[in-house]
Amino acid sequence: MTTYDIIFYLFAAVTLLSAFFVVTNRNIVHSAFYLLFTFFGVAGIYVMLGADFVAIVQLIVYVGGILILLLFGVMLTNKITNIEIKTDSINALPASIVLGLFTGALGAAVLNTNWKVVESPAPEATTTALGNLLINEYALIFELLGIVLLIAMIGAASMARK
Amino acid sequence: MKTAEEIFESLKTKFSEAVITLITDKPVEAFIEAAPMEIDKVCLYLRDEEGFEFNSLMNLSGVDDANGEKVKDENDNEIIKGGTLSVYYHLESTNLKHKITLKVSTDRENPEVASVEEIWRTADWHEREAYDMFGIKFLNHHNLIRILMPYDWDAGHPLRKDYQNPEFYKGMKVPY
Amino acid sequence: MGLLDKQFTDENIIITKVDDLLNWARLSSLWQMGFGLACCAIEMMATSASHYDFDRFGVIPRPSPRQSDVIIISGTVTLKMALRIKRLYEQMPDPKYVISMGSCSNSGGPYWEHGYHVLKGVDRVIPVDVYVPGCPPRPEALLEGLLKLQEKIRNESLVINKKSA
Amino acid sequence: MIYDWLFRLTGSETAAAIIQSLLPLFLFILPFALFAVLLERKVSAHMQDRLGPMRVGYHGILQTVADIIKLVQKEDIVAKDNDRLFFDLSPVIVFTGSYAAFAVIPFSGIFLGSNIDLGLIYIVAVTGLVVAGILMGGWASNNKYSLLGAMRAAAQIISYEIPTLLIILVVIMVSGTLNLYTLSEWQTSYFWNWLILGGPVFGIEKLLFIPLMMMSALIIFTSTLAEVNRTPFDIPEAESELVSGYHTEYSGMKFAMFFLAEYANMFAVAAIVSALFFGGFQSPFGYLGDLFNLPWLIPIEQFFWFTVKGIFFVFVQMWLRWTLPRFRVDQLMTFCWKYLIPFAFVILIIVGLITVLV
Amino acid sequence: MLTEFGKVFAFMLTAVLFVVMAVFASKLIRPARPTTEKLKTYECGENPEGSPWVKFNIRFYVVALIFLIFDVEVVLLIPWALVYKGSGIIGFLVGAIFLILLGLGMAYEWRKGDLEWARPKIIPPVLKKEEPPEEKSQKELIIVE
Amino acid sequence: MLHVGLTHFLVISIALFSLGLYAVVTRKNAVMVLMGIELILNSANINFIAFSKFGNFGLQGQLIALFVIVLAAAEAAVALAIVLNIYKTLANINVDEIDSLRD
Amino acid sequence: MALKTEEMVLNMGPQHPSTHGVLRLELKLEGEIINDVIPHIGYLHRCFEKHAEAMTYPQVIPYTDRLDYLASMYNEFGYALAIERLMGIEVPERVEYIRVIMGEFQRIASHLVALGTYGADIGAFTPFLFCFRDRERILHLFEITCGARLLYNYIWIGGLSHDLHPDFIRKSKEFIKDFRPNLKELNELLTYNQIFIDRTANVGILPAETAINYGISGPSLRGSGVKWDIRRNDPYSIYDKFDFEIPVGTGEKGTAGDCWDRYYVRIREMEESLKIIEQAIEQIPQGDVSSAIPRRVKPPAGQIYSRVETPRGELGYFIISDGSVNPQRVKVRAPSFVNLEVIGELCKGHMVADVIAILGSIDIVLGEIDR
Amino acid sequence: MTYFLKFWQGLGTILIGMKVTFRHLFIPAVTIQYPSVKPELPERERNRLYVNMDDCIGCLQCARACPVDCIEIETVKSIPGEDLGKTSNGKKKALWVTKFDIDIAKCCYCQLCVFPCPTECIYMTDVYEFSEYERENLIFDFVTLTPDERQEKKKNYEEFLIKKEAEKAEAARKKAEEAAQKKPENNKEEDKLNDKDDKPKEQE
Ligand code: SF4
Ligand code: SF4
Ligand code: SF4
Repeated sequence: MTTYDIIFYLFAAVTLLSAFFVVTNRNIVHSAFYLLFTFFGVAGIYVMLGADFVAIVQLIVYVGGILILLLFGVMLTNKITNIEIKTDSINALPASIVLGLFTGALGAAVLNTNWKVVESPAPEATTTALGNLLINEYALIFELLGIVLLIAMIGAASMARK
Repeated sequence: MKTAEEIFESLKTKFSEAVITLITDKPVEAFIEAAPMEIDKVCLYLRDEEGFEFNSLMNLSGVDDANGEKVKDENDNEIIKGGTLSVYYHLESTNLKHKITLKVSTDRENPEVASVEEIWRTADWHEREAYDMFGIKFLNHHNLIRILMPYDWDAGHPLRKDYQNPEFYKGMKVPY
Repeated sequence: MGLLDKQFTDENIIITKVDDLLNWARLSSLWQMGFGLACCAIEMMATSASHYDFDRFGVIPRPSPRQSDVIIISGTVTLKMALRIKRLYEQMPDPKYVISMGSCSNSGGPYWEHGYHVLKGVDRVIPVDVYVPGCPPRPEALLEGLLKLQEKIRNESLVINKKSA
Repeated sequence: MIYDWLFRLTGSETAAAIIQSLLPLFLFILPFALFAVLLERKVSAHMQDRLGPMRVGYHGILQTVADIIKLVQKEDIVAKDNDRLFFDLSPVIVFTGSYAAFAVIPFSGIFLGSNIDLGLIYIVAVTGLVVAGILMGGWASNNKYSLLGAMRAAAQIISYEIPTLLIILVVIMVSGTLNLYTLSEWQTSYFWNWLILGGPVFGIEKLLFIPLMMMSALIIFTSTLAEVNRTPFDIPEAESELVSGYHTEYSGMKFAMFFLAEYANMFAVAAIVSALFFGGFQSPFGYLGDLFNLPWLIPIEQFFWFTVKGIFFVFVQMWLRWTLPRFRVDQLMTFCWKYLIPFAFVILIIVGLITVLV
Repeated sequence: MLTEFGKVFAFMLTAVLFVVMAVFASKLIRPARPTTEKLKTYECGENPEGSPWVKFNIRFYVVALIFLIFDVEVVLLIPWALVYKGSGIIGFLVGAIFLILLGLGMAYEWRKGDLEWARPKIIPPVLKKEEPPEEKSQKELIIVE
Repeated sequence: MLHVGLTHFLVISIALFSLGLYAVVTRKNAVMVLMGIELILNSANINFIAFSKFGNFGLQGQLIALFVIVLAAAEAAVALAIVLNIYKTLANINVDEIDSLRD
Repeated sequence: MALKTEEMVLNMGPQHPSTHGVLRLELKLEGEIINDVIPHIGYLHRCFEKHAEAMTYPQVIPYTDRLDYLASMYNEFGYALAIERLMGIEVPERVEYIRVIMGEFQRIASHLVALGTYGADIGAFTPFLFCFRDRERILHLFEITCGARLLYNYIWIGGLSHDLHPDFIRKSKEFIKDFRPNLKELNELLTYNQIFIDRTANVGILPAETAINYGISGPSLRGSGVKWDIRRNDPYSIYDKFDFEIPVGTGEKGTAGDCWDRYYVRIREMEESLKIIEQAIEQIPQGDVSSAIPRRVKPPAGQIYSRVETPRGELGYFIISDGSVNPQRVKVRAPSFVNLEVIGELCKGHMVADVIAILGSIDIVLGEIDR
Repeated sequence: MTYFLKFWQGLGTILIGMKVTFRHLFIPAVTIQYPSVKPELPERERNRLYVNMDDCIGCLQCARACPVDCIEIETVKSIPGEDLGKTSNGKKKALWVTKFDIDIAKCCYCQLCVFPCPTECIYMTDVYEFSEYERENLIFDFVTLTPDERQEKKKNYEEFLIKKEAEKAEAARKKAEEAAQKKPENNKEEDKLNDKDDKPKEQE
């Protein structure tokens, strides 16, 4: 086991454990806080996969943005005044059985497939390369994303304003 | 500018002598004594009538006249029976620059006075204070609760002359 | 169980040294709870102001009791306020100290006789370490009280029955 | 690089990394925080015609040491209604977030923790951790002031992240790099090459850049100031309203951690400003080491200059703090959204045009 | 050889360890003397009333929302900013259009007042002429609990 | 099997996915459902990037992950706005109780 | 944007850095918007009126000091004046002059505290300390005269406890010379600071009509543009001999009657006070300060309401004498008590931070509110 | 346009403010470094009270003037034959002061007790440094007599009284009825006396 592996297992553990808490914790604020660790762990995994830019974007957008938004959302929509903010689970048992089976199947598939692994050498400057891709090949999508975001902003804001 | 006598003269036309009397025998200031239940009408008139325009209530104070008879109660504390509590109103007109003092006296056992809180908003706290300190009940006051003493103070109204301080308050010894 | 909860029965050089260090730190950094009651509070503010400068002694006002070490009862404690003071005092983390500033909080001061609503001395609700007399005490007097408190802290010890130094 | 040297010394990369990561903490942040707290008290005192700490050590130099030792002794209160786990976690996360920023700050040519390519936005990314930590602390405290303070702090920090990001974008456009070290190197020695004076470009472009860059520097200084909650943007902990904001309930060592994080943060943002616009570790007048041909002197000089610049900006932060009143929360937001962001936006577009057209 | 990110990670670990160690060290020294009052939530010396967690200003949410979108857009622009010079005017235009969309959104929010932190128009307290007390049929003691 | 390779990342991705799905399926609170969706998106991203590294796709995987993140942000914003709206009108965000949207 | 209203009750005080003492404000909040403010007072109720009934007339003076402890001189002044009117005592010229000088110095000192703490409330700490630095010099003047820094027991019925200190005139001239530039500096540092203006202008607007109905007085009333000052409108002592302006709020930076106006009226009042002091120092006659002090104060039975303009507004003493050595009733109409009443009205619709700005601009002293 | 104007105004006023504070950085501090530098207090300074017991004639004027009632004095008449000496301004002392406690923790430093003193023996000093750890230590006892002496004086006077009583007893018994009638009149006269003059009143 190299250091790389150890760190990988660390991140994997952080991610999965916290994700587990997110899903199972009955207090929604706790869930949201655990989500922080999940996102952080996922960012770590990205880094291990050589996607440093994406990792940082993950931190900025998920931890610094979506998480905060979720927290604000939770704080706006839940009354802690009368009841503990607990969120109920429905059909927990059947869901877990079905999902367990599903996961097992997927896992088996993944493990048994002989993936053709061509380890591409980690590019030195992902950001530049991404930029080039963005400008040249995906320029249209880039603009489309701009429009989507514009619509999302206008839509969400006006909805929240109502 | 109007003196107390002039004001009294013009008031007399509106209110009967039963409601108001002019008292001049005390030194320094003459004042008008009114009936406790009519004081709000008198005040409203004084505020709104042209020529008076008493738009400001400088001061409102409760007074224990201490003119009842002193008796001993069962615990040998001196208490006052009978007599009156009074409320003084000091009015002023900032436009016409004249002042007047009104007084009402009310029964000590069941002191009730009409509230002027709606006429001058400043009277709100003054009246609450008078209630707190003397137990004078101002009728029609919207929020007559204690103001200076703790809300749960149950040992009476401290500025009455026969007030007895309790020994303990919430476990704290009160006297020195 | 922290070190400060322990009591040693015999003195030795390490404990004395640790004692000295801890005491030194405590006495040099007395954060005061920013809290004034009456006229004395004005003199307390004057003490923090430029002429007397509480900061020289490491005293800075903290708004929250959770971060303060010393509460200066500066003024008249009324019955209505007493329970709040007790609560605030309790909410401070140990080790904590109390300076009673001025006649009023020492004993009810000028209000001790007829004050039906005045607590006759703050020591009836919380333990006082130093009494600073005055009405109001001069800023210097408060500083002197603080020095007295520092002296007291300097003599604190983890050792029970420390031999007098 | 220090790392290589350490690597050679210890022979293990992990050990080297650990030691290296400890270096800024013990060599710099702790002494700096101690120094900065004292500086703050001294600066404020002298601005107010006072003296500040005088009695602990010579002119009070040991004051902060005493403060820390005292905080160690203080009881740690976790109130009944507090959410124990997150209450304890919050200082860890906040401190980690602030401290992690130091990983990429180039103290000098050889003394930098990690030379990642994305240094510039990495710093922005870790502030996200701080926000989450603050919200966590505020929520776990179960206290109205704390929660309100935390909400305000979060809203404020994220809002002011936008102008910061926009100005960083400007810097990227001008310099073409995201790497803080490269950026500092790029603004080579001598102050006219600093970005605030247009950077190491020449001709009409430089002239056009100068006012824009000055504006940019102003904007990023202001918005980073807001991100570390300093006056006039200190409403989250405005003591005249919210007692002391999100750390109202914290006592003892955990409070000390918030405290430390705050001062570490102050230096971090000062470092960012100086690295972006004021040449980072570059000396303004060339190096003595070059002059006398003593190569080993250069890193030391660089460290010196970096520290000087950092401390200067920290001083400016303090200076502002003891001069200005604070904003109200709506004004703060207005200031960000209606002044800083549009300004930064316009600058961004103009800079883009200039770089393409000129 | 550790990667650069490895070093960053080492930094974070150090920070965590430092805090944990510091708090632990203080645990060795500090006293623990809890009392009921001490464990109460602080609220200026009053007994805290109600839970702290009540409705917050919706503004917090709207700000976070606008921030999120902006954040994402700016982040997307970063790779572009690095390379646009290489592609000349076209490269710039790609980003510029994106930027202008961003600006449009911003202008819209501004117009709609979403950038305003809610601060209702303040009406100074003006006296309303109240009913003369004669109108009130009888005087009574209003008892407030 | 200890040496970390593609499968490891895929397993993590699957685990995350299932957890996310579990949250979506079982939790009543709409915000919770959103969190589940975020988990699922994250797991997808891990897949993209893993394949970008281990497959021969160059950087496109990363780019797509980037797009996903952007869309996730947009989605979160809009979805939370909707949740908030529903909450405002119904004072309730339990997904299975919100059926009055029909009328 | 109306989510379902759910009020949050936030206590501000009694221990709070900016309630100027032990006031407790119960804020009813919706988000950060104030729905209602309920002041709870009485945390400093020291039973002054009961004490006054138990004391002889001169013994009341130390207690009047402790009402408005930031302006003790003026409280004594008012009380002495009331008793003198009740007893018909004429006081010597010199006493009147000294009283006016002391009173105006006290006004400056009190305003300095008000302005300084106001700055601190808004978040600027340095002006606070500058103000206290200047105030310290006034306190020194008081101290050399009567030996006390805060609570003086200096103005007695019919006279003064001490004559002026020989150095007094020189030192006060020095002070006035130094103080003018300092005042300018304060203006530069705080008054015209844009952030400060933004925080205070158009906040807490108090229209004149409402102010009068609420009985507001002093700088808070003048901030609303009402030219009402008892020193002018109902002159007492020798105020009619001096030439001074009555500054009123004009709405220079916002609307008349806002916090900034109330603040600025105080700044300008300090200048006017300096003017009065300068004139008084010029004209002060020689004489004895204790000749009119009665050996035994026993006013005739009767009642009087006498008022003076303290730094906070109209301080009235309503004294009923039953002819004995103890007053039968002393009621104090404390300006802060009345001024504070309006805070609930003023704060409606503002934000939490504005409450502090408004409260500070009213400038209350709990000692006289609770008495 | 106000948009930009406000921005510039803000910037300008901030700079002006910064100039002011920067200037103050170099103005020497006004701080008095208290424990090492003790300011000279003006001569009228009002701090801790001091009583010069050699001059005190036990007339109680100070205790009566005090609004706070924090002076407690007990006096014992001297028995004939004892010489208590004279005060510095020539008054003859006739009373032993066996208790002269000032509770400095209650005193409000108003100086009202100082003026009526006929021998000017109670006055305020400039001592302000007397904080205490214990509240009891703030009650100052000024009597110069030792506790034993005080007891002795009291006893002496009591014995003297008893002797006198015994002597008077018979005479009193004879005039019992008369005395009962006279008493109120006496009191009234005494009151009048007090009104007119501040003559020291004897203490039983
Ligand atoms: S001791 Fe004196 S100065 Fe202090 S609060 Fe009491 S009365 Fe005021
Ligand atoms: S100074 Fe005042 S309070 Fe003190 S003993 Fe003398 S008269 Fe009494
Ligand atoms: S007034 Fe003077 S002489 Fe008389 S008892 Fe007091 S101190 Fe003694």
